[in-house]
Amino acid sequence: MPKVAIIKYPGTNCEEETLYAVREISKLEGRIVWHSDFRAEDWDAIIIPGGFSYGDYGRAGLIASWSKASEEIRKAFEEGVPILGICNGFQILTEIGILPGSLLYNESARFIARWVRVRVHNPKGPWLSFVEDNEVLSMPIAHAEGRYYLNELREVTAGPWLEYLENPNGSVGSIAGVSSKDGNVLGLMPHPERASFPWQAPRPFEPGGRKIFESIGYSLRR
Amino acid sequence: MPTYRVLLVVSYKASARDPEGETIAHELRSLGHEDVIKVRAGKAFFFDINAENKDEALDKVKKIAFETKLYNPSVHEITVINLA
Amino acid sequence: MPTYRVLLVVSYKASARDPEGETIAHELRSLGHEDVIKVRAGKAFFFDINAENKDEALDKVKKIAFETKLYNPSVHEITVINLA
Amino acid sequence: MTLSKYEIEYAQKVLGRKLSKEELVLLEAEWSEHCSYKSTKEHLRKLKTRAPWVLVGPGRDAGAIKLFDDVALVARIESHNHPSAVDPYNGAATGVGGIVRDILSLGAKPVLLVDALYMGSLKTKHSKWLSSNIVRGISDYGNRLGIPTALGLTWFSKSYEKQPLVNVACVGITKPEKILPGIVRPGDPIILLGNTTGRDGFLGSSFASKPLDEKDLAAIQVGNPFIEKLIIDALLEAYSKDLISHVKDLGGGGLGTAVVETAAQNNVGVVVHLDRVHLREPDLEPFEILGSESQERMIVVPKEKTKLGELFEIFDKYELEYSVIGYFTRDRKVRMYFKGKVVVDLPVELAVSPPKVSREVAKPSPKPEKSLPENVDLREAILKVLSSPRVSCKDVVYEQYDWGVGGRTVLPPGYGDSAVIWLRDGTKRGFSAAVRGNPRYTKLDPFTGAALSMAEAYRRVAVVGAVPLAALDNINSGNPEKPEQHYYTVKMIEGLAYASEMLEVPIIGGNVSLYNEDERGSMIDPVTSVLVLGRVDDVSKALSTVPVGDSPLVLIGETRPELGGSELQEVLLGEASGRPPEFRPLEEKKIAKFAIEVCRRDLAYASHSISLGGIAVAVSKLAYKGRVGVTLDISKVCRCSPLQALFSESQARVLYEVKPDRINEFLALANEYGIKASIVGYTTKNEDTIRFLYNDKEVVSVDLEEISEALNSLKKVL
Ligand SMILES: Nc1ncnc2c1ncn2[C@@H]1O[C@H](COP(=O)(O)OP(=O)(O)O)[C@@H](O)[C@H]1O
Ligand SMILES: [Mg+2]
Repeated sequence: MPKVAIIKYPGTNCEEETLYAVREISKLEGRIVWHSDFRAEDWDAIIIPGGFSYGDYGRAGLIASWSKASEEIRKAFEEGVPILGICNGFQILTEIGILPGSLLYNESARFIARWVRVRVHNPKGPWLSFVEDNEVLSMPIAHAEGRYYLNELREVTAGPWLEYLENPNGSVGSIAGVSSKDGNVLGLMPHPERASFPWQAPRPFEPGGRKIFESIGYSLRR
Repeated sequence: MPTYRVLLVVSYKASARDPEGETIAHELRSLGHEDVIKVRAGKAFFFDINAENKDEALDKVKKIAFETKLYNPSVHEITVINLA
Repeated sequence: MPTYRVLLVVSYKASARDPEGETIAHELRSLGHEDVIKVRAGKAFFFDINAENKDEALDKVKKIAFETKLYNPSVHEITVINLA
Repeated sequence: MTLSKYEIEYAQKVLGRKLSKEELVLLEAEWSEHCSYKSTKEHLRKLKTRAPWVLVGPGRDAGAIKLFDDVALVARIESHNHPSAVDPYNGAATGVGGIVRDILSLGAKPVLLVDALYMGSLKTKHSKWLSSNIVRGISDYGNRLGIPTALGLTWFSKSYEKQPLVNVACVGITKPEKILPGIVRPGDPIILLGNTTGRDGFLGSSFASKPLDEKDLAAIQVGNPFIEKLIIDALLEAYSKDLISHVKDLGGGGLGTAVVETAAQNNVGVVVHLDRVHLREPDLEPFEILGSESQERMIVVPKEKTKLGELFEIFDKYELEYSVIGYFTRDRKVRMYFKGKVVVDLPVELAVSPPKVSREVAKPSPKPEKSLPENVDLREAILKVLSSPRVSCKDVVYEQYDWGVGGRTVLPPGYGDSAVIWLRDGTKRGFSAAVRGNPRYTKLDPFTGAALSMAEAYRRVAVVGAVPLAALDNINSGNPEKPEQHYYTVKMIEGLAYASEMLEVPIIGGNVSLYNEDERGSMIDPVTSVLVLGRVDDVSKALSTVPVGDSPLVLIGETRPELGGSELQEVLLGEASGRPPEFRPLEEKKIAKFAIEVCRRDLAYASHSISLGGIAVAVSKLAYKGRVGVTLDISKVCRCSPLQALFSESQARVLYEVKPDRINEFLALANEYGIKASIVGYTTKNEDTIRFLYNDKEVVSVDLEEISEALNSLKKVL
């Protein structure tokens, strides 16, 4: 069975529910891997889950990007291994430089946790194979540093990207997630693993994250 | 080698906006502090660092900040000050 | 009245812990930056403020910081620096 | 120092010698109100604490119940009132840190954080500063731990202008057989794990045992959630490998209290080498090491000495510091050494048994109920009540909390009468938790007020479909040395005892916070926060507060003209008076049973337990949440005046949006349970007004937009 690594740094805190979704929905083998033990060659896909790696000190994702794991993640990236960064994982991917842009402090200067809706544009690649163009997914966000910033937006909007229907944090272009052109690497602030089972979504929301886990399961087993 | 204290401040470039500073300035003015023209917020790091002299201490902090990306040149600017 | 730039830094008192500074210093050292003896983190605010002169600008910022509770005197200390 | 001259003399008489400085520090902590409960112990005995499903009752760091045969729930509640008055950010943050470590002490994984906050009017700079920093402290600390803060309570009143109340609770899960029994044997080594010990927080526990005094600033400490998170992960990993037999949080009283209490519970002695403790400042003196309350530290006793290496490997992986500081002995003495010198040599028994204190109570004279003005404009009253900070939406607070981490949260804050947490174990099982407390009721009648805290939490747990199983209480009141203040403490305990007996819900833990006085020595409004926990068999059936529309609204329970202590009273008169609503345990029980059955059979779309602000608030919140129109006939609520019908805070009532095709079954079920059920109105999709009728005639209507504006008023001030 294809194997998914879920990388854990000191302070990572969404690894268990992410693993649960990988097993129950993607129907893949998943394992939580301590960042310093992570080796690129052992895995068919990589997820960097949410949390507060190194307490978010300095800046979210900064100190995690100093880890030796960064080189391995880059290696995997170059070999075309699918990579998903959720929340802090997205922040880490931008800090490593695998995804463009930066995630700045929310416009409200506060942590924000709430259900949101995002529209998926140009879906492509293993994480979005079950999602249709312009499809709207609901998922919760929970972050302090989620205000996406990039000078030249066309760089990301040409490929797959996610747009908040109601911008909660002041992101430029209401960007909730961006991707590599081929969709192999996806980074997003909303939490798909918290929106994967019907009872996780209060009325009137739907468990929109489920499709991402279904997609990767399908893509890897194919 | 003696130890020097260097202050490094990381703040957002104007292009990236600084909502926190804007909010504070706005609040201060509405509290009656009308002399406050503008506020920019940022993160400060006091470094106690070993170096041969003051200038070297400053340079070392700048170099560390750049190499470790304590600031991200595409969104942040830095202010570095020798304190002692 | 001319406008001055004053930097206000709010950090924990030396007797208190500073988890952010301690973590950063520790990680920087383990990256090989062994000259870093200590880091203390804080919040920085650049004020552009109208005042008669430099000293008054500094005093005004101090007063505002205290009155509007930009820091908590029982745990924080402030550093105020005239920049221009 | 809070140790009295009499207490010092008593100890010296028992010992036949003078106390050393270190012994004084140890007794200062142990005999403080915070650790010894000397003013309340005899009263707390009245609480019902037993039931067949209770695994651990009061007395340990946390209580535990059997939720399912293979799942135990561990819980604890605690206050951090005094530290939060001086440094609201760190005071609240370290409160969260402490409560989480208590859950770890029983070997459980923390899965839910709860905060009950009672804060100032928000009309002064100071109370705004306190409130926003308390919330930020909980947010910054709790969020970093990966434990969802998915439940809470936020109250505002000028009584808390300078002395806020910060009650925090944590719930954890484990297997019943995995609960650490708290047993240590002579010869077992003691490992101190976590943060370095420093001067910060020296004797904070005795600081909590006297009135607020600005000079006490030395006790302030800064929380380090990052270390706490590493401790959580390291301990859970060690538990899963069965490497640990006992763990205890270093809370109030620090190292001294933690080892002495463990020794006392096990009838053994203890030897500690204070010079082996890993320190923050090298020059700490032994009495400081002993009494430091530096955060994020725990003592750990390994299961097998031969596996110490494996345990240390885990601590090293997380880069946690630790030191082996001593061991337990047979001789029931606590002995501490510093650089070879004995600095403490006391019988354990003496250390945990302060001399008895006698506390008087005096009943204050009741204030008569003030009458409401005549000709109150209904529309104005509704909007005023909805925009009261106590009633309006708390999303500015809970959106700063990561309520969803763990993926277990089924009803997030703002979506249900209580939090519902899924076990995420391959089944749909879970638990529910609700926390309530009403200072207005308690001030008018502490007995009823405390009982109603429990009744409301009990009802809210049942309304989402959970079977209430256990409760925890946090008593916040004044100076026990003042009889007219101590009266409230004693009466609140009696009210709790009565409620737990009548509702048949055991109390598995609690906390008493005394000396909550302002700088002039007057007591804050006393209040008891009660957390009730319940079992959920199928989380997918949990009932939310979000209606669907085009369905009947049914009021369950009896509405009486009970406006004493109500929100309406406070909003219109600026002050509450008279008697709070009656506690009616038999009605509460029937309604709880009914509510559970409603969920099991899936008869309703949405529900809201009626409390603060009466049916006017409940119906407005439902409409707001579901963005549906509502028509409500006031004359069907009760045979009283419209004002009473709308704003009475009669307890034991729930408002339901019933599935239209199940209405007959719903009414028949109510009938079967002997409960009053009245169809009082209906919801309408795609409409945006609430219309209030009286005998089919419209008396007032309010637009959803106005409702929404009123309910969002807290955002403008916090
Ligand atoms: N301090 C808090 N922390 C977390 N959640 C809170 C807090 N205060 C209130 N809440 C949540 O806000 C929601 C509304 O609470 P409340 O104001 O008591 O109104 P209601 O009676 O409608 O439940 C509940 O879900 C509650 O758990
Ligand atoms: Mg504790």
